[in-house]
Parts: sequence; structure tokens; C-alpha cells
Amino acid sequence: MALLDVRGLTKKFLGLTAVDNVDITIETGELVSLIGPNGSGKTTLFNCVTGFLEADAGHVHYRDRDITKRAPYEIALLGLSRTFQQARIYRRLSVVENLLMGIQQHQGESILERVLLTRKVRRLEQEATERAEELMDFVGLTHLRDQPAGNLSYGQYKLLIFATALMPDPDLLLLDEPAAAINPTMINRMKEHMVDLNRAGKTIFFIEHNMEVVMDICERIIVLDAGRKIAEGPPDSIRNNERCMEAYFGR
Amino acid sequence: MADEARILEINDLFSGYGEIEVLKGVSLEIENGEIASIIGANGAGKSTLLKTVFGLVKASHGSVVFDGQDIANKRPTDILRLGLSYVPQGRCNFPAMSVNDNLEMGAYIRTDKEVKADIESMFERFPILEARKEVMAGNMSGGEQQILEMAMALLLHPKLIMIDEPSLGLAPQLVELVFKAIQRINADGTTTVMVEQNAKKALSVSDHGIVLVLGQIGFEGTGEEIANNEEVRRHYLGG
Amino acid sequence: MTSARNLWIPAALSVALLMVLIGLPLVIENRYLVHILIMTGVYCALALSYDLVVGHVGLLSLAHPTFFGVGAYAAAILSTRVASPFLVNLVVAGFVAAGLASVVSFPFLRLAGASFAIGTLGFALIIQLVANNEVWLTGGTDCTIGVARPRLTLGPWIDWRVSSVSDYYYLMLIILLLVVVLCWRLTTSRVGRTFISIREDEILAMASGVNLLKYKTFAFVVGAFIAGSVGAYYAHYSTLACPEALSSYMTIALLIMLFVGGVGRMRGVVLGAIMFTFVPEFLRIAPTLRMVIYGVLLLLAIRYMPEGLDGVVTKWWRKLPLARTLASSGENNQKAG
Amino acid sequence: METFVEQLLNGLTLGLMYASVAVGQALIFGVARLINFAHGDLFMVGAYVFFVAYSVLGLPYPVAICVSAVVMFGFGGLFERVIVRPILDRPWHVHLVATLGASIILISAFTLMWGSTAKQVPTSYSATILQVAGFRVSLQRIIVVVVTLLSFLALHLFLQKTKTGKAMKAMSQNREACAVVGVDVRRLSTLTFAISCGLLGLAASLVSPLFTISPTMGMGLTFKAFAAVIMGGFGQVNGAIYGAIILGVTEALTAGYISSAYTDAMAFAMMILVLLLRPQGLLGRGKVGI
Repeated sequence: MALLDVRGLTKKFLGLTAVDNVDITIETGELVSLIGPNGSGKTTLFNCVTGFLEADAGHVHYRDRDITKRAPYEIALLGLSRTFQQARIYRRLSVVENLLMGIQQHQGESILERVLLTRKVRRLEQEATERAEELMDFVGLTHLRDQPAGNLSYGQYKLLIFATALMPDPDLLLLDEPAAAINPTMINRMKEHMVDLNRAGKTIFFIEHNMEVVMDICERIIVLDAGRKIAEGPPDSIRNNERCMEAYFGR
Repeated sequence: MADEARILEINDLFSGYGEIEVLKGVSLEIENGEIASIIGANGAGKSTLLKTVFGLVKASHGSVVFDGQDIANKRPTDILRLGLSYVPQGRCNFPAMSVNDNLEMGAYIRTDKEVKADIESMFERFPILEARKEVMAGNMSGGEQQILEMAMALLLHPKLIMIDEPSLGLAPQLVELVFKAIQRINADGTTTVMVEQNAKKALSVSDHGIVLVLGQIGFEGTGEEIANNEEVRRHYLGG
Repeated sequence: MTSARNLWIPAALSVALLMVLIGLPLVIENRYLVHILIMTGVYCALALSYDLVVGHVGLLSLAHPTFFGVGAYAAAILSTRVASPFLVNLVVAGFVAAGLASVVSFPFLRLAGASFAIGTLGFALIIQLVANNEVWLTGGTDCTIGVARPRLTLGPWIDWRVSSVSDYYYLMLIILLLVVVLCWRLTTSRVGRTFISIREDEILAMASGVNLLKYKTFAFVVGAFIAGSVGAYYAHYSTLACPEALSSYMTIALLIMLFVGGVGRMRGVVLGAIMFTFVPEFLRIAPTLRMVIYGVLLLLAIRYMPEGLDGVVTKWWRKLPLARTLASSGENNQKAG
Repeated sequence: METFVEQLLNGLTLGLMYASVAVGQALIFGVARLINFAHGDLFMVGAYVFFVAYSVLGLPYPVAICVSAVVMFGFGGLFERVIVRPILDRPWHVHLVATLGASIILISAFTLMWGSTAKQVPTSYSATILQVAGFRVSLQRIIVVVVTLLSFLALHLFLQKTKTGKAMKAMSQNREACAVVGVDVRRLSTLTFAISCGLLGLAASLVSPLFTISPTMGMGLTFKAFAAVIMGGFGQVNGAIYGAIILGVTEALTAGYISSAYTDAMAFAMMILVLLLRPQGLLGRGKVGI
């Protein structure tokens, strides 16, 4: 059974169809990207899947569970982590605090336990801190540990967002333009991180404009245009698909 | 007096948002009467460049000379009066006002009596708007709204018009319509600078192509040169 | 890792401060001054609980004094009608306020920002009306009077009849300590981190698994519980409960304490509460003129000190040579550890 | 029947008083995205300006009305420059706290100047009772209804027909587009405060002869007007007027038939009801981010 199964998803805004009857299936362990021109409905699709928008029609299943009408926090707690295109981050908090924010109730302790700081919570807290240190090390931000996130460069910013999304140890990672607006060296690092994670068993589904990234690392690419899925397949088949190239780059 | 041939000269321009610097020393010249296209990856600073020129984003360093006057960090109102109009990315009209009222708002800074006649001439120029005169702008299609926004900008008879992503989110036929309109505007004597994701299409109608890479000019040439440049093709035109 | 040395300094300072606070009534002869100290304590506790809601979760409630007033009335009514003991009243008043808060949070917390503020203001006005008009319950403008003096008994060991001003002072000190510990626990634990994530970016918080409604309700209700209990203490101290306890002036006073002191910072809020109650007593200004001055101070603080007095003090502190030595020794410890 | 019609007229005058505050709040929210918690207190200031002009200086009634409107026009502009402008770019909760601070300054300053006791400013029209279609009606009430409605009509025409008025409407629809077409956002914000306070001065001098005036009258008004603004849909000027009239009439009928103690509770209940049923307000479109 697929990890993520989107069936007939449709979302309209004021009469404009942003996502039009889209079917997507992601299997465990895949590294899939979603591409398409601006305004083709990629982010809207992500928002519908993660519960930030309510779809007008269609269903989203995650691990056989219907999550179509679930609240965003419930979906997050099921092990589905996402990032935002606008590079959302707690700018006033430090790097390590940002990472710790990534784990909210993923370990299922109650408010009371959290207030009382029971032994269980202290152990979880210790684990979270260790994990934060590990991830800082992974993306190479350890030297900026106590810096406010607002002081980071844009590339470091993106790495921090990426690492924060990994904090709850999600099964499925939805990334909205992880490599956008960062310099080529950073792009290469991001690519490596994504491939490493994927090899380690994480399923990644991401939106990206940078074709190089997409073509290099993906096994499968899904193309949206004007809200519809117009193609799907390995990089080569997309590169040779006349319709895709036209939609994306014009004639 | 400035060089007649150059309408816009940007010299070593730096700008950004708060602590994030987006433009890192952009120098650029736009010739009078040309169509120039700025292309580049998301976040390369294309929109920021236009916003900085128009005074919506503060320039931290560098100069912007328009028609012989330094306009860096001037207010949009003053820049408009000098004859530089700007059509931002996304929908930039008044959705709950009629097309006619929107056009009047486009001419907001004008105080002369010719506004009414000019609006009529816009209707002649873009018949698609005349049919929609009393329709709320928000109820029109994306392409129609884009044309309305360009018409609003043109009411000030600008010497230079800057358009950010005219084809954003438009269906192919509408993209065609909008690019035709841009070519008409240029043919009527308005220098045009546009930022486009649809790079191939944009370059095909441009005299001048500029590729922005991470806040700096990466490549520059005629539209054709840019479209045929191996490296540009590979990175931004998809081979 | 925080080094042991870094923890010693604040711990020692806290103990010293506590000793001073315990010793104060022994030194101060003037009973009026002790009364002012008590009021400072009341305002500190209220402001801390208010800051939990406003400063940490970012919910701008305008009904906080309402919970204080409701607690005061609950204790006053209980004490005068059924003669229940102080400790029972303290807890029941807290629960009455918390219950009311959870009822109104149902419609209000679904409203975004400003609508929430306006809704809570309306709620505050209604409770004022009830206090003024339902004479059978509250005594109306004549107040509920004759609240008993607290008597705390614990088996045969303790029998404390609170009667003198310094007795009340120590009682307040105990309550304030409890409130400080609770607020400190809440804001520095994982719950506090969740609060801050909500304040800083609701959307991001949701994406990382925060149930916004649950945590907002929790903060609002806990804040109301503390306010209600403090209200009960106040009723037992002043031996009455009047509609003034619910007035909008209280809301403004609390906002001044928070925003002048430093919103979202416990130290700042305490500083603000002390500024607000203690300093003007020495200036001896007419209350109305005082409000004008407060208003102007509030506007100036908002404009020129976005981080409040605490932000300014912290900045100065960091420039002091002593602080630099401490900070660098801390860093060294960190590197070693 | 007679009392019903009387209550209805009372409700209408009350509603128009709320509307004069609510219209200003809606206009200010639309143009400056600012929630003004001192707007009711600005009404109070208008009432005292009228009191000084009419009772203290002894100016003729129509002149006193004009004086109040003009003084308040200036005061509104000044208020924007001194209190609002410096914090306009800050988040909404800062707006709220700052305008609450301004509110407390106004209340306390006027208490210092004029004392806290309520004042009455009767005009000769207050006592004049007319027989209209068999009903006894105070002339002052008729003046209130007619002149206030005319002032709203003037405002409506200003917003529909003049360039500045259209720009104010445009600001509530798309602020970026306004900057792009060259609207001077700051000047417009000052002007909006001036106009809405001018309206307050006018309304306060019309209504004051019917009610008492006191320094603390503003806070309740602010809240009622907010209820009206919320009911009408944030930033919708017409919606605010309808909301205010509904509130006024409901209140008058509650006072007449149920209990005079809980008229304020009625306003509150209506607001909550509207918010729960239609979060975007009666005339609101889509979601409002605030």
C-alpha cells in the first residue's frame, strides 16, 4: 500500500480551479519531485495534503488513513512533516531553539506531564536536545547554535528549515522549494542531504523550480500545469516530453 | 543632460529586506525604446530589482538614474511623476471597483482634464476592457486583469514601463494576448522592461536580455544571444 | 550545557532577594508602606498571570481583571454566606474564574487577533453590569462586605490567624512565590516553548504538530485561575468585593505594567508592576493626573522601548564590566563542557 | 403602539450615535489597517468641544455645531500625527495598546479639566415636542436623524465620487496597488482621521442635547461601535452603519420592554451571535486577517 495516496483532489478559489482532479501516489522510500510553472497549483496541492487548506473534492490517504479533513497539527503528528515556500522560521529564536520547536507533541506526552517535568519528559527533552545537536551537525550549523535565526544567511536559513522539519523524525517529508534562492554550493549541499536521507529510508516529496536539482536526484517527476497533472515519470521521459517542456518554458 | 539613448542607468545597486541582501551590485543600462527581459531563477532578485528601482525597497548602495535624474530611494509618487510606471507581480488592481474606476485610480496623480479622454483611448487600444467597463475588476479573468493593470500604468504616459511576470498564472492563449499587448505598447514608443519566468517567450520578443544570478548580472546580450547561449539554455531554458 | 557556576549566581541572588522580602516588614515601621508592598505583590501576581496569556501565547485578552473580580466576588460571597475557610475560597475562586474562562474561550478563541480582544472587552463590560445590577448576588454598588479574616489551620500544628498587615504580607508573599514558580515552570518548560511557537508563528506551530486551540485555551484558563485566586486573597485582605475590582482601568493598568516592563519577560513584568504601584506612592500625585502620566509613559514606552524596561536594563547590564566577565567565564565553561 | 414608535425613534437616534463612531472606525481600519480603541473617547472630546462652544461661550446652536466639527477635524489630524503615525507600521496589538493608552489620557485629562460628573447641554429644541402623524416627537431627535443621515450621505458621495474618496476605498482593497499608482498613504491616513473625527464632532453636537456627557462616556461607545463594525464586516462603512442602527434599535427595545440594566449585554450578545454565525460580518467578503 502506498505511503501517500491522493485521489481526485480539487481546490477552487473564487471560481478559479487551482488544483484540478489530481491523483498522486507516493510509495515508501521514494524521492519524488513536483514541478510546474508558477501558479500551476503545486503549493496549493501541498496545502491541501497537509490540511492547511480544505479540498473541495477528492481524498488524501496517508498510510491507509483518510486524512482529507484532518487538522494540520493532527497530520503533522501522524509523521508527515512539511516546510513552507516563504521560508517560515522563528526569526527571533536561536538556531537550537528553532530545532527544538520542531518537536512539539510528537512523543505524546500530556500538558500536565510537560508542566510537572516528569522523568519521562526530562528523558524526552534530553533526547530532543541530542537530536537537535545531531541535526545541526548534519546540516553544518553547529557553530551558529545560539545565533538568532534571523541573523543567518539565506542558505543557512534554508538548511535550518530543512533540519527543523527532520526533528520529529517524520516518515514523509514534504519540502516546498528547498533549493530556491540559494547559491550553487548550498544547492549541492542540499542535494546531498536529500539523497543521504532518502538512502537512509526517508520518503521525500518536494516542489522545486531548479531543474538541475530535480533532474539530478529524482527517480520520478510529476508535472502540474494549470492545476492538472500533465505528466509523470523518470527525468528522461519528462525531458523528452514536448508538452511538459512547453508548459514549463513556453515555446 | 543625460545620454539621450539611455533611459535608465543602474550602477552598483545593493538592496534587500532587513538583514537579507538580495541585490549585490547590479549595474545595468536600458536603451530608449527597447524591450528588455530580465530572467533568472526564483530568488535571483528579479522582482527586488524592479521594486528597488521603483522605490518600494530601500537601496543600501548604488545609484539609479532615470532620464537624467537620480531616483534611488525616491518615493514611488515622485518616480511616477517623472514617467516611470511599474506593474507588480500578481494581481495589483482594486477587485471591488469597476474597470472604469480602476483606470481612474491608475491616473491618480494626474490633475489635468484629459484623463477622461485618455481612459477612452485606452478602451480603443484594448477593446477587451471596453466591453468590461462596468464589471468589477476582481470578476475578470487573469489575462484581462493583467491587461487592465498595464492600461492603468499607461495612463500616466510613462517613458518607461516595468512589468513583473506578465504571464504569471495565465493560460497559453492569454499569455499570447498579453505579450501582443506588450509589443504594442513598445511599438507606441514606451521603453519596456519585464521580468519573466517564461524565459523563452520573453526573450523571443526582446531586444535586450539580462540574466540575473544570485543578485548579480550573470549574462547580458541581445534577446537572441541570450536565448542561444549554451550555459543559459542549460540552466534557465531547460536545454 | 549550562555550567554549574552559571546556575550558582542566580540561585544565590534569588535566596538573597527572598531573605530581603521576608525581612522587609520587620524593618518597615510604617504600616501604610507594608500595605503598598502587599498591593505590589497582588499586581505582580496578576501581571505575571496576564503575561502568560498576552506575552507568551500572544492572546490580547481585555478581560483579565474580570477573572480577578469574579474570584474576589466568589470568595466574598462564600465567606459571607457559608463562612467557608480561606483556603477553600482561594481554590474555589480560582476554579470559578477558570470555569468562566473555559466557557467564554469556546466562542472567543475561534476569533482572530483583534476580534478576540474586542470580544473579551465586551465580556468584561457584561460582568461589570452583572456586578452592578444583581444586588441579590453581589450587593451592587454597596459591595459585598464583611469578608472574614483568613485563618489557616493544619491539624494541631499550625493555627495561623491572619490579622495584622504583616501577616497579610507574608500570606501574599507565599501566594506570589507559588505564582512565580508556576509561571516560571510553565514558561520555561516544553509547554512554554509551545506557547512561544504559537506567539511567533501560528502556521509554523501548526505544521509542527501544535493543537492551537488546546494550548490557547490552556493558557487562558490557567491565567484566569491565577487571577481568580489572587482576587480571593484580595477580597479577604480588603474584607470586601466591589465592582471597581472589575473596572477597565485595571485592564489598562495591567497593560501598562506589561508593556512598560517588558512583555513576555517575567523579570520585566515584575519590574513593571513595582514601577506601577510602588513608585507613584512617593510622588504623591492625584490619581487622575497619575493616569495621564501613565498613559503618556505607555505611549513613550511603546514607541521608544519595544522591549520594555527589561530590554533597556539588559542592554545596560551587558555593557557593564562585571557582566562581561561573567559572560566570558560562562563561555569558557561551555567550551570546556 | 405609541411607545413602540417612540422606542423605535429612540433606538434610531441611539443607533446613529453609534454609527457616527463606527463609520470612523471602519474607515480608519480600511485605510490604515488600524483598530482605534480611542474612537469613542474622541466622540467624548467632540461633545466637550460642543459644550464649551454652546454652553460656555454661548454661541448659537448651528455655529456651535460647525465649531465642534471643524475643531474635531483638526484634532483628528493631530491625533493621527502624534499618536498613530509613529506606530503605524507596527503589529496590530501595538496599535491596540497605544490607542488604549491614548484613550486613558483623554479620559483622565478631561476628568481633570471638567470633573467626573455628567453634564447636560439641553438646547431649546430638546423641549420642543412636535405632533407627527399622531405621535409626540422631540424636535431635537428629528434634527439628529435628518442631519446625521445627511452627513452619511455626504460621506457616501465623497467616497463614491471624489478622487480622494475613491483612494480611501481603494486602500481597503489593495494597499500595494495604491502605492503603485502613487497614492500618498500617509497623507491619506491623516485625512481619514481628520474626516472621521469631523463627523464625530458633528454627531456629538447633535446628540449631546439628548444625553448627558461625561469623560467616561467613550469606552462604552467604542465597544458598541466595534460591535457594529464587526457585525457589518470589518472595514465596510455601510455595514458599520447598518450594524450600529440594528444595535441601537435592539437596545432601545430591550430597555423599553425587558430591562434597562442589560441593554449593553444585548449589544454584546448580538455581536457574538453574528461572529459565530458569520465570522466575516454581515457585508464582509471572504476572510479578514484580523
